[in-house]
Amino acid sequence: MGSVTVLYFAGARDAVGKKREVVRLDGLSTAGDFLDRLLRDYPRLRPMKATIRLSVNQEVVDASAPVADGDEIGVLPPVAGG
Amino acid sequence: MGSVTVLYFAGARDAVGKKREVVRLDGLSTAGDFLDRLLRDYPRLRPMKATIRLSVNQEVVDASAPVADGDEIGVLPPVAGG
Amino acid sequence: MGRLARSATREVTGRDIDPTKIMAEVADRDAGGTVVFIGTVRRTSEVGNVDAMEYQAYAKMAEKGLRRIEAEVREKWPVRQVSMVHREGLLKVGEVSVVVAVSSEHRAEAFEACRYAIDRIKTTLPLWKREKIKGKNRWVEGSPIKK
Amino acid sequence: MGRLARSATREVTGRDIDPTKIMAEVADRDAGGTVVFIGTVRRTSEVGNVDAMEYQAYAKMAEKGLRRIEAEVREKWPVRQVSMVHREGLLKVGEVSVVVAVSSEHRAEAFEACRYAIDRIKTTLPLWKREKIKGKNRWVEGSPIKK
Repeated sequence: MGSVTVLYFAGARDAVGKKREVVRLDGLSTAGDFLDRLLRDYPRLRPMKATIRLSVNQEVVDASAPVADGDEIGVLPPVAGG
Repeated sequence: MGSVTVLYFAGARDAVGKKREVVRLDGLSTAGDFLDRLLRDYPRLRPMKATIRLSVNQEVVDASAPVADGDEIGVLPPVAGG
Repeated sequence: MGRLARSATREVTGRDIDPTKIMAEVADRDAGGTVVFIGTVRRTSEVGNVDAMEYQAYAKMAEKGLRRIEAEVREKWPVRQVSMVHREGLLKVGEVSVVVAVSSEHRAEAFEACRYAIDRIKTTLPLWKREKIKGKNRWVEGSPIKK
Repeated sequence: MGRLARSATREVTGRDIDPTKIMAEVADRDAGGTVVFIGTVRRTSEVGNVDAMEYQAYAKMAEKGLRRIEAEVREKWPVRQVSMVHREGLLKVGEVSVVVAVSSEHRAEAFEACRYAIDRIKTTLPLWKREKIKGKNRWVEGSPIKK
């Protein structure tokens, strides 16, 4: 079991309508699977599917990266700092 | 006839022992000939022969450049600003 | 913090940035050259004149990223001091959004390291900006975040 | 002066240089990036620790050269503002010998133009420096001045 804290930024924050939430893992164990669930739960995120990246505990991860109870997950649209 | 003002800098100033002087052209008409005369008049300049450059009226010139009455000539050792 | 100098800034801030302060932080008696990059909000964008720019940051991750970028810089070049700061919040045209300062013995490394750092800030840090134009908001198009 | 901005500095000075002033001169609402190079007297030289550095300049020619370098920069890159100043006289370790500031719409040009300008200052301007080490003087070896 377990749960993670999800932080939404920029266009993803607008699409989801919240800055953060706590989400139960329900057996999901990789970042890729977790993103698929977010896309299923939030249809307005789907247009960003190709360009969104996830961070786990403030590190950008690949789809195969593990997610575990207590992790902080960032939902990151294309960046444009500076 | 005519004369030019000659300005000496850095190691050339040390070698010649003066900052500036007025020199009669005595028929010399190119920067190259003028430099040869300086090297003849100031033996201590000779070790710098290969690396010294002249400016005429604040522009670096080649040996063939004309010099004329009233010009300001700079005697410029290798530069190292910054 | 290893080789990171203690007095240098590596932060995301909601307050005005003073480039002079960041520059002063990299002063070093063994440095012959210092290069400073200052990013400012530009009046013109692709779609018109900007009224303001809102910067959003995942601050905790961005600050980790600044420390990582400093470590990368020190891995690549023998620089003396590095200091970096990025704004968040609402900025007017002309205001400073980011400053990177690098000092080193010789200028070539300072130029290369400073440019590398700002390039990495723009491509690997979780930072976003939204143009305010005639009452409308538009996220500036960026690229997927890189590692 | 054509396209040269009137408020910018392009001079050789015997007074302390304030990098903040030079940086402020290139502020521009259409600039997104500003790059500033600051040269300072380094403690260490090839032959030991420096007590001071004496800068000598052919000021009239060097100031002409700064204007030429600005024109070259504007020929090569679409920069917004350029400001440059070089010291003469006796400087202590850590003191500022030269500042070049360039603002432009995008950062790539500002980096390239600033680096070009300082490279040209070092190779094409009549400037010399003499290290003071343990009471001895030594002209720093340079290269024949280039056009």
